[in-house]
Formats: sequence, structure tokens, C-alpha cells
Amino acid sequence: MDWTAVILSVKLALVTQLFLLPPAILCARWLALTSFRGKAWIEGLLALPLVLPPTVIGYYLLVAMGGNSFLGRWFEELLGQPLAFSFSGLVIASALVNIPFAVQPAQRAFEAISLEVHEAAKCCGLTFWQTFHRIELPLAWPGILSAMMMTFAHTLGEFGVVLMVGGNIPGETQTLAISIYDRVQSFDFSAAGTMSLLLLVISLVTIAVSYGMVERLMRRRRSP
Amino acid sequence: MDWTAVILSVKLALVTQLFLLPPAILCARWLALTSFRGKAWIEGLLALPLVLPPTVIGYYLLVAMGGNSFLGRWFEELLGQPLAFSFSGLVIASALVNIPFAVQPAQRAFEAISLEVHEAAKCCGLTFWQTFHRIELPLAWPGILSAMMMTFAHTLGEFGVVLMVGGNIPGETQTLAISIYDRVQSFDFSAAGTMSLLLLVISLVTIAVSYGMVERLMRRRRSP
Amino acid sequence: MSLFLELRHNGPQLDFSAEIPKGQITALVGPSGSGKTSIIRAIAGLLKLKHARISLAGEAWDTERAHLPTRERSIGLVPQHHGLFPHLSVMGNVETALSHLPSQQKRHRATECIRLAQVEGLEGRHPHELSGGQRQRVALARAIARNPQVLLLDEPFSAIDRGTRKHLYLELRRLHNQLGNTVLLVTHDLDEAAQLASHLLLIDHGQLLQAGETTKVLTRPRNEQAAQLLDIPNVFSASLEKTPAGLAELRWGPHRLQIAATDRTPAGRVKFAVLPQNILLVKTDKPWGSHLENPIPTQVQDVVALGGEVLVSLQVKGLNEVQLQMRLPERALRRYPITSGSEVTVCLRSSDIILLE
Amino acid sequence: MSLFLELRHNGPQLDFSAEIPKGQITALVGPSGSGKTSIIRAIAGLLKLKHARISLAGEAWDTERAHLPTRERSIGLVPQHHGLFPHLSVMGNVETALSHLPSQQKRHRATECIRLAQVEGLEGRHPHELSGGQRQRVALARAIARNPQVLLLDEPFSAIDRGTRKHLYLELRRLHNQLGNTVLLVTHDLDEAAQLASHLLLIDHGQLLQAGETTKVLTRPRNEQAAQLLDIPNVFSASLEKTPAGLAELRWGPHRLQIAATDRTPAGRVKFAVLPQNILLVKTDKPWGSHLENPIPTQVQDVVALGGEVLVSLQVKGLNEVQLQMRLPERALRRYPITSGSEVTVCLRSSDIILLE
Amino acid sequence: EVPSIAAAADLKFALSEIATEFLIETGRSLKLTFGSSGNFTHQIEQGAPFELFLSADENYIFRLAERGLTRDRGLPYAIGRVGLFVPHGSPLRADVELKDLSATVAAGRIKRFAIANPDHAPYGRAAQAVLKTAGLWEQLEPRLVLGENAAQAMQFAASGASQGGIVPLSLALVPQIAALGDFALLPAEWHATEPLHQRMVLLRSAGTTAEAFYNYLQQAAAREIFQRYGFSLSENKVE
Ligand SMILES: Nc1ncnc2c1ncn2[C@@H]1O[C@H](COP(=O)(O)OP(=O)(O)OP(=O)(O)O)[C@@H](O)[C@H]1O
Ligand SMILES: Nc1ncnc2c1ncn2[C@@H]1O[C@H](COP(=O)(O)OP(=O)(O)OP(=O)(O)O)[C@@H](O)[C@H]1O
Ligand SMILES: [Mg+2]
Ligand SMILES: [Mg+2]
Repeated sequence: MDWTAVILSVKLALVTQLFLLPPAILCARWLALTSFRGKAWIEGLLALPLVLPPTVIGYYLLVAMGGNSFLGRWFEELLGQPLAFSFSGLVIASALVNIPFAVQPAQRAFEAISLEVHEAAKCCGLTFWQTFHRIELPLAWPGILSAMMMTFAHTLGEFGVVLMVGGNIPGETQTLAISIYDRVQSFDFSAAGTMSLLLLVISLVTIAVSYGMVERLMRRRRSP
Repeated sequence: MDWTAVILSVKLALVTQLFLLPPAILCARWLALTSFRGKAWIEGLLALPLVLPPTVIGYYLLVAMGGNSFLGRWFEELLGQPLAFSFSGLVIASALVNIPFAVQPAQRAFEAISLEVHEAAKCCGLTFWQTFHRIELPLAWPGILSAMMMTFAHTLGEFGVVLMVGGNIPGETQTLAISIYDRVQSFDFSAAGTMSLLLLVISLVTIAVSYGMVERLMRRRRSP
Repeated sequence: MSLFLELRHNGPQLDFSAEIPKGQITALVGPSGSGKTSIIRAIAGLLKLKHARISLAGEAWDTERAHLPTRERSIGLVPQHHGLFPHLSVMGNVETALSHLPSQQKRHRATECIRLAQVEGLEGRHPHELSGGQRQRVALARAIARNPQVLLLDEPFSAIDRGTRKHLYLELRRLHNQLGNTVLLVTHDLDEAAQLASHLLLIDHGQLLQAGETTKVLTRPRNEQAAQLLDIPNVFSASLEKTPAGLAELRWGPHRLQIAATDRTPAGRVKFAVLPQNILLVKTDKPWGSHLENPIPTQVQDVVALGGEVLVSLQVKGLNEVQLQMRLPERALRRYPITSGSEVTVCLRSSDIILLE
Repeated sequence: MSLFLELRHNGPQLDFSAEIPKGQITALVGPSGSGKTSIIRAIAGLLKLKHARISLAGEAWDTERAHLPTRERSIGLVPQHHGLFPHLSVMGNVETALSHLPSQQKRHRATECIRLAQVEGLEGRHPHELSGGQRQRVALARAIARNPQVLLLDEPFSAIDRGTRKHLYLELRRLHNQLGNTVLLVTHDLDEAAQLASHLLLIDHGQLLQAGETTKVLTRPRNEQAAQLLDIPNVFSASLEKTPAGLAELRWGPHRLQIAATDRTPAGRVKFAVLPQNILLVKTDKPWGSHLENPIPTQVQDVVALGGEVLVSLQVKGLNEVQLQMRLPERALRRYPITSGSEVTVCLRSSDIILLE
Repeated sequence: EVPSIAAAADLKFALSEIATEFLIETGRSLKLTFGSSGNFTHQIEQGAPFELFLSADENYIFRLAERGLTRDRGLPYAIGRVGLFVPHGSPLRADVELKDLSATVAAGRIKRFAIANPDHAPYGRAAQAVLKTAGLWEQLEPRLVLGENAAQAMQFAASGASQGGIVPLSLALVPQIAALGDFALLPAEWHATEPLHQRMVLLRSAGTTAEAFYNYLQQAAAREIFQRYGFSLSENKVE
């Protein structure tokens, strides 16, 4: 069993969430609660990472992060090491391709909060941030959990972009998904099977436990 | 421009929705409105197609659908042609990997319908199906649109599973995503760029127009 | 032939059993949080209780074993929070209750109900474009649309002004006369109950306090709790004595009150009540003479004018803790001005004294 | 020094300008759909109008250019549909309004408000576990928690029973006396307005009909529309004539009614109103003699008993279309039984005749 | 019926040109599908409707032959060659002896170096052999990025994200790539342990067109095109 890859995958999934979720949730809230011309186009743009084949996105990202690009050089100076083929690069790529999973469910959840509740929050004199973390966030929780779970699952399973941007370096960018893929490619089906099973079990337990917790939470407050 | 692939991609996206959405929406409604032990595990199971690398899922599906499997033979007898490497096989595979995108957003949308409304529907003497299509479906519309758009985008962009199960046969299973992938693999960057752009524009327009329409619809009925 | 209920539950607390007469309007009255909405919801089949037996004229709706689903109960419900379909127009909301009719009849019947509920002209509006009272009336239109055998109205007029309310009372009564359906009306407004309902159920803490004809219940509370709920302030303790002549007398501090003959109540400590509007002011310049029944000397403590009526608080002589509330038309005080401090005599007629259990 | 309002909008329709006295309780009364909630929401800054000028004691809240956000207005709002936070307990809901206080004081103040609003014991419950009236009271507790300068109450007692309501009236008045905040109370209940509010605004179709002290407005409607809203049934046409002595007289069919001197109203067709409780029944066995002011012969058409009171419809002799509504305590009829068909004389005292514009 | 031909991704340009010639000569068209030889092997095992398979690695052909899915053990069509590709802007220079590579590696100025994954890609194994022969494997191993296949290794190098890579000659000859950097062909002996024998085979279902194309691929005209794209077939017969 390739434990290094397992750990790396889980780490990537967690770090991606850490960087992706806060801006994604804020963006979702903004899209949910404001209305302006061209909003649908922004929503469309945010869905686009789903549209291109991962390897192709990966290739474009690689070019953007590579030593020949402005961005790549800038990052290299900043971090002291190139972005491509590094864990940091992986996190950025992974966060980018997960945008649709993170934003959409959260946006729908914020949209579902009733006008009444928003008005009550205003009348209670809550500031933007107080409203956000005491009222909106708890009420949008099921949607945000959906976002987290889909991001989590997709980061574990994503391999086109990760392979392209990460370069399959054991311990640094070789995730479990790539490791499984390699096993299948080299006809090592039993190892691939074991690792797939492990990946499935880890994910299933994580997801089921999270949903179970949220469900218990929600039962306390079915809409009044 | 590879128009055959464009048409095939759009066709695959539409047919996948056609087959996936009805059961997914019903399943989402069921999960949203009933509460039972082990529900979280079912929700976890439904997220699993996201977890495995697409090529690996593709491989397992290929084995399941291939001529050596019971399922494969059964389908071959039924359809007169093998399931693997056919458009039908592609639809099945594509529907399977899109399950998480279709079920989750719809489920969250059904969950957001208030108890009041459900009770009112009962008191109006509506049957299950009347309630479903007159009350629940219209109210869950934004979430269902999210589901549709994510499924649509992901089917266009998905290529790991499609490549494996479909075999990249021009006109039959070579989608635009695979075609772009091929171009990138053979360093035909200008063709890949043009095709990517086309794919992005098609998707952006489709998604933005759909969201725009739903938004106008929703403005008519902000929660009372 | 009635709507029979036997309900037990906790959280909401219920221990309730009653028969609601068929084809009558019955008011369900009780303080906030007493379980009225829970009872209505249980009848509608929306709230599943620990123990519920509900049957309408022999047709079992809830038994130990079976639970008839809401949609198969012939009910119309105006819930306390209207519960309109937010995505449908007013017309769409009402038509939804008419899914059994062909489309043309549906439109016709919906229009009729919308007119009855006094919301014509708003057919095309969505619920969020309506005022609170308008929403409530749309909910009423939707509830009556199916001509249900049982109409459950949970404070249906709480957000509606007097004028509109009067029209609705008329329409509701007319509808009820036409269809003879059983109406259960939750209300806080005893006047509303008096005007609409022939029967009244008084509940508190999920328990039945008193049931009967409305006027009887309103003027004859059975016990102290009922008197309190009916907003009768004058409840006092006294001791009952039977006179040799078979009559009964109350000893109330230094005063003796003759009361109507009563066989049921044994002698001893009792509570009695008098409605404030039944306390008579003795006008000193009038030759009452023998008409004076149970005269009580009092001192005025407080006079409060309430739009056309006056509430007078009286301190009973010889009973320092006792306050007697009297209600008079404002006009009555024009000729006999009463101010705080003045001494007046009032009469408690024996037929107006209510002995409580 | 007042809350100044000038509001114009359509959908909801508003064309309204008024000054609400500072530190007073003012009732906002009007039929369902007249725009009360919209006015309240505009003051709270929740509804943006085409034209709004709102200022509190000189501090501009809404001007042509600026719009002070809701959270910066010192308001407390009980909305018509309570709007509690569904994910927070009762305590959590009230504490949310107190985010400016340190945690311990927060708990203390919240407990106090919960007690004031008569919902103690329910601190740990979530909104869906409360009855309608309990939710309303929690919303009240939340609204008063911040000691707002302006308290906006949109039918805050509509789902609450009389008994609890009385306690709440007391608490509200006490609170108001302590803090001297400006209270705007939307209500359909004229009794409630009379008991709580010192001032009253009467609105209809988004327009101000009459404003002033509560008792004045309630007993002296300015025009026919106001009379209708105040539920005064006796509004009639007559022609005003000035007598040479400088007095005025109404010619009402064959009858002549002396009225209090009026300089403002010119002679000609006018409308007048009489409150039903101000119509005096002339008791035939009493020696009234010269006391008889404006006696009118009538025939009784209908007698309806309403829990302690009686509504009598009278047909005025010589005026076939005119129906006069009289309200009497039930007791008054015990000694002078009146039944449908009997002939009675009533008096309309000149000071009770209200000339309408 | 137009036969489907599965071919290794690096044959894209060569085979497309040959197929065009074939069409002109015989009037018969073909459906060409390019991809990873490993994937094709999986798919053929599951009954993919290919009639001719040109694999980048003869081991796949043998695997299929053992399973009885092919007519025979096929014929070699080329022997692959690898070389060092260095993108513009890299500190590295492309020389045939890998001298500069050794120096740069020793100086620690190589951050990333691309090869195909030796676990399952034949070009990866060849690259590994080359690096071992040059004595650079130990030093370079921590710096390696592994492409899913040779084409991806080429992308790593061509994009400039890695400072260089060992890639197939056939890809380095593609004009778009040649423009992105310099290439030095390495001697075949350096990976003598991992010869890049590329083999094609007719599958069981092959029809007449596929057979005709199979034969056509052995003609001089086809060989000439293969040669031009870097697929030489050495004189000594393998097998
Ligand atoms: N889910 C619940 N769990 C526990 N207690 C509950 C729950 N729902 C309601 N209650 C309590 O049950 C009692 C009855 O509630 P119900 O809504 O029936 O009252 P109500 O008579 O309709 O009051 P109101 O006049 O205020 O609407 C209330 O005291 C309420 O707090
Ligand atoms: N969004 C809207 N568009 C058009 N008309 C509206 C809208 N919202 C409310 N109205 C109308 O404006 C009027 C005023 O509504 P408002 O809610 O202020 O009435 P209200 O006086 O509070 O009535 P109630 O006593 O029934 O609560 C109503 O007739 C309503 O139908
Ligand atoms: Mg209730
Ligand atoms: Mg209102």
C-alpha cells in the first residue's frame, strides 16, 4: 500500500479546502444576495473549469506556471522554487478546478435563506460579518457541507490536472489517484484494486459521517 | 474544427441528462424528505463516483461492460452490439460519473422547501405526483438547474471515463474533450486552442443563459 | 354524528378528548401555547401524536393502528401562518386546491372563492406582493375551495381589520348555512367566538376546561380557570350557607349574598364570579326600593375610559383585598359622575352570581 | 422633536406624510392592505421607496440622497411574521440583538427581556417548537432588547390571548414610561389602540385619513371614510341649516336635529355620524320631560345579543332607508324588553352628533 | 465498413500521412484512433472493435497474443529512439554525450527533469536506462517528473516547466516542438537493455481493409514516411 500517496492525497484535499472554501463561500454569498446585470455570465464563468478536459486545463496551467511564463517566474522568485511540479502548484491547480463544486452548492444555500431572516438580522443591528457568521453561515451549512464534500471527493479523485501540473513526484505530487492509475496502467490490478478500495472507504466514511452530523444538526431546526 | 466531435459531445451531454436527471431528481427528493438510519451512508455512496480517478472508473466500467462480463454479454444480446465502445455505453458511463452532480444540488433544493408548503400541499389534497410536479419541482428549480448545468459542463469536459469506455472512435465515441486532448497530445496547440475556445464559449453561453432565465423567474417569487 | 377527538401527546402537551358537533361552527379558545394549533394539526393529520383517535361521523381518521393520510381527509385548513405556495399567483394558489376539477370549472370555482374571501382584484399577485391580511384571506379562499366537510381555521382573521372581518363573518356564516360543514375556529377573540360559533371549547395546557354552547360557556364559567380565560376579573371566595327555607346564601366578609337555589354545591368555602357588565350601579336619586338585590357598599378606586365604555374598579367595604370590576357605558356616567374616591352602592343580582366548582 | 415621515411609492401604494410624536405610543390603524406594514418597513429602512424622507428628532434617516442602513437606525421591530432565526434557541434569538454587550451582560439582559415578554421557561426551545403566540412574544423580547429609540410593532399581539395580552400591555407601558421611546403600534384592534396609544394615525390606501389623540380620533371621525374604518355604522346624510339665533340644525328627512354650534361647516348637504353607544333609549315609564334632546321615533328591526351587550337595529320613522344601530348593555333590556317590531323613541344628543367633512 | 485502427499516440503524424497515401492508392479509408498503448491493451482485452493495433511497446502485443486476441505475434514496424530535449530558456544545453547535463546536475541547477513513467511507459524505461548508463540516475531521480506517457513527458519539457527531458525522437521532430527547444539524439546502445521495439498486429476481427493496410505498412513507401518521422526499422530482424 502506498501510504505516502494516501497521506499526500488527504493533505491535498484538506489544504485545497482551506484555500478554496473561504473565498468560494464569500463569492457564493455575494452572488446569492446581490443582483446585477451580467451576474449569470459570472456564474457561467465559474462553471467553466468543469468544461475543459482536466489534462488540457492541466497543460494550460503548466504553461502558465512554467519557468517561461511571467507568472511562473514571479512565483519562483516569491517561493524560491518553481510552482510547477510542486505541492503549492498542485494546490493552486486543484483549487481552480474545484471552483464550481465549491461555489454552486454554497450559492444555492445562501439563496434559500428567507428575506425575513435577513431583515431580522439587520434589525438586530448585526454588522456584515456578524450576520455572516452568526446567521447566514449556520443556515447555509448543508449547502456548504455539500460543497466541502464534493470538493473533497473530487480532489481525491482528480488526476488529469494533478498529473499534468504535479509531474507524479512520489511524496510531493504523487497522489493516491495517480498511484492507482499507474498501477492500472502497469496491469497491477490487485494493487490497484486494494488502493481503490481504500480510497473509497476513506471517502465513504468521511462523507457519511459528515452528512450524518449535519443531519442531526438540521433536525433541531426544521423551518419554523 | 472537428464538428463531428462537437455534435457528439453535445448529444452525449443532452442524452446523459435525459437519462440521469429523472431518477436523480426523484432520488434527491426521496433523500431530502425522508429520514432513516443509514441515510448518510447512501449519500456517501452517491458521492463516490467523484472519488476514483476517471480512468480507473473507466477501466472498471470497461471490465463490467466488456464482452467477458455477464452484464456485457447480457447487454450485447439485448442491443445486438456490445455496450463498451458504443454510444450507449458512453451514456451509461457518463450518467454514472455524473450522479454526484445531479443528486446533491437537487437534494439540497428539495430540503430547502419549507414544512408549511408541504403541509399546504397535503391539505390541498394533492397526490404525490401532483405535489411533485406542481409544488416541489418548481420550488426546487434553482437547485435542479445547478444540477443540470454541472452535469452538462462535466459531461462536456469529462474525458477519462469516456476515453476508456468509449475507445475514442471518431463519430461514435470521440467527444470534443477527447479530440482536444488528442490535439494537445500531438502538440497541435492551435487546433486545441480553437476547439477549447469553442467548447468554452458554447458552455458559457448555455450556462449563462440558463441562469439568467432562472434568475428572472425567481425574482417573481422571493420568499413571502 | 360528530367529529370525535381523543388526543394524547407530550411536546406539545395534549390530553384532550371532545366531541365537536357536526355541521356547527365550534370555537376553540385557549391561551397562547395551550395546544390549539396542535389540535388543529392533529385533526388535519399533519401532527402524529402518541395516541390519537379521530373520527368524523363514524369514519375513522386516526385509530390505534391506522392513520388516514391528510390528502384523503375532507378538510380545508387555514394555518396560523397562511402557508401559501410562494411560486404561484393567488389564482394559482386557490386552483391548486381544485386539482380534481376540469380546468374551466376550476377557474370558475376559484374566482368564486376569491370573491367570497374578499380578495378579488389580486388574482395575479404572488404571495410576497400581498399584505399579511390579504395572505390570510387567500389561505381562506384556498381552504374553502374544495367544500371540505371539516373546515379548520387557525386564527383566520387575526391580521384582518374589523370592517373586512365583518364581511368575512357574513360570508363564512352563509357558506356554513349552505354547506352545513363542520367548522373548527381557533380564536383569541371572545367576541368573534360569540358572533360566529354556536359551540365553544375552552382549553388550557392541552386539556379541555369547558365545552358547550357559546353563550352558556361565556356567561357561566365552570371553574376559576375558565373564568380567568374568559377574562372575568371578579372571582372571589366566600362561604356557602344553606338557609332553612332551602335557599342558599353566600357569606362574603361582612356581606351576605342571596343566590339562586343550588342543590349541587355543598355548604362550605366556594368561589363565585360576577361578570363586570352585570354589576348594577345604584343611582342614589332613583326610587329603587325593593328592587335592591344584594346591595354592596363600595368606594371607587379607579375609572378608566375605553372608547365608549368605562371600567370602574371598586373597593368593597369591609373586604380590603377585594376589588370589584364594573363595566358601564360611558353615557351612564354622564348623569351620575363617578370619580376616584366617591362612594357608591352596587347590586349583585342573585341570578348573576355564578358559583364555581 | 418627532419621527417625521414623508413617503411616496407605488406597489405598495403610499402617499403619506405624518409626524409621530416622540416618546409617545402611536397606533397605526387601517384596513388590511392599506400600507401599514409598508410604512413600518420603510421606517426600518427595509423597504426602499420612490420617495422617502424620514428623520428622527432632526437626525435624517432617509433623504433624497442618503439612506441610513437599517443596522444604524435605533429601531426594534416586531415584524408581522415574527421572523425569528430558525437555527437559534429563544435565548440565542434574543442575544443576537445584543451583540454589542459583553457575554455576561448579554445573558442578563436577554433573560430580563424574555421575562418581560412573558416567555420565560422557553429559553432553550427553537422557534419551530413554539406556538404562534410564543413566537410573537420572542420577537417582542428581541425587539425591545436593544432599548431602541423607535419601537416598531407590526400587530405584535395578533396571536396572543386576552389574558397574556393584558400583561404585555402593562409591561409595554411600563417599559415605555421608563425609556420614553417612540412606539409605533400597528393594530386592527381599536380597543388595543385605545388602551395603549396616546395618538392614532388612521390610514387607508396608503394615505393618511386622520391623525390625533386616540380618544379624539376614535370618537370624532373627520370624514365618512374614517367613520367607516372606526366601525361606526351610523353615518347619514342631512342638510345643515343655520337658525337666526346663530345655532345650527340638521334636517334629516322629516326630523330636525339640533346640533352644537358650528362655524366651519357651511349650510347645505352634510354627512353626520352618531356612535351606537351614544344613542339613548327613551324609557317610556321615566319622567324625562325636558331632558329629551332630539327625540326620534323608530321601530325595532332586529335585536342581536353579543355576550353582555345587545345590538339593536332601528328603522327611523319617515326615513325608510335609514337604519340606526344602537348598542346597549344586555342588562338594560331586562327591564325594558325590546323585541323586533316594537316602537321606541331614541335621543341623539346634540353633543353626540358628529358632523363629517 | 471502415476499420478502426488503434495506434500509439506518437504515431499521429506519421500514420495520418500513410493513411492518406493509402486512401489515394486504394480508395479505402480508415478510422485512426491514437492513444496510450496501455489503454488500448485494456480496451482490446475487453473487446474493443479495433482491427489493427500499432503499439509503442511490443510487450502489449505479446500480452494480447497470449490471450489469443490477435492473429499472430505481429510484426515490428519501428524501433524507437530517444534523445535529450532542452526547452529555450533552460540553463541546460543539448549535447549528445549528456556532458552538460552531468555538469548542470552536479551544480544543482536542474530543478525538474522529465521522462515518461518507467513503471508502464516503454519510453520511460528507455530514458531510465539512458540515465543509468550516463551515471546520472541517482542524482536525477529526486528531480524527475514522470509523464503518464512519452507525450506528456514531452509536454513537461516543451512547456519549459522542466529544464529538460528524455523524449522520443519521433516527437522531437514535430515542427511545433522543434521550435520550442533543442534536441540531441542519444545513441541506441545507451538503452540497449530496454530496446524500443514497436510492433503492430492484426486483431482477430480484422477485415480485408485492415489486412491491406497492414501489408501497406510494410511497403517501402510507408517505411519511407515512418523514417521521416523518426521511426527507423533497423536492418537486423527482430524475432
Ligand atoms: N415540537 C415541540 N416540542 C415541544 N413543545 C412544543 C412543540 N411544538 C409546540 N410545543 C409547545 O406546545 C404547546 C402548544 O402549542 P400550540 O402551537 O398548539 O399552541 P397554540 O394553542 O396554538 O398557541 P398560540 O395561540 O400561541 O398559537 C406550546 O406551549 C408549545 O410551546
Ligand atoms: N411587492 C408589491 N407589489 C405590489 N403591491 C404590493 C407589494 N407589496 C404589497 N403590496 C400591496 O400594498 C398594499 C399595502 O401592503 P401592506 O403589507 O403594507 O398592508 P398592511 O396595511 O400591512 O395590511 P395588513 O393589515 O393586511 O397586514 C397591499 O394592498 C398589498 O397588496
Ligand atoms: Mg397556534
Ligand atoms: Mg401588515
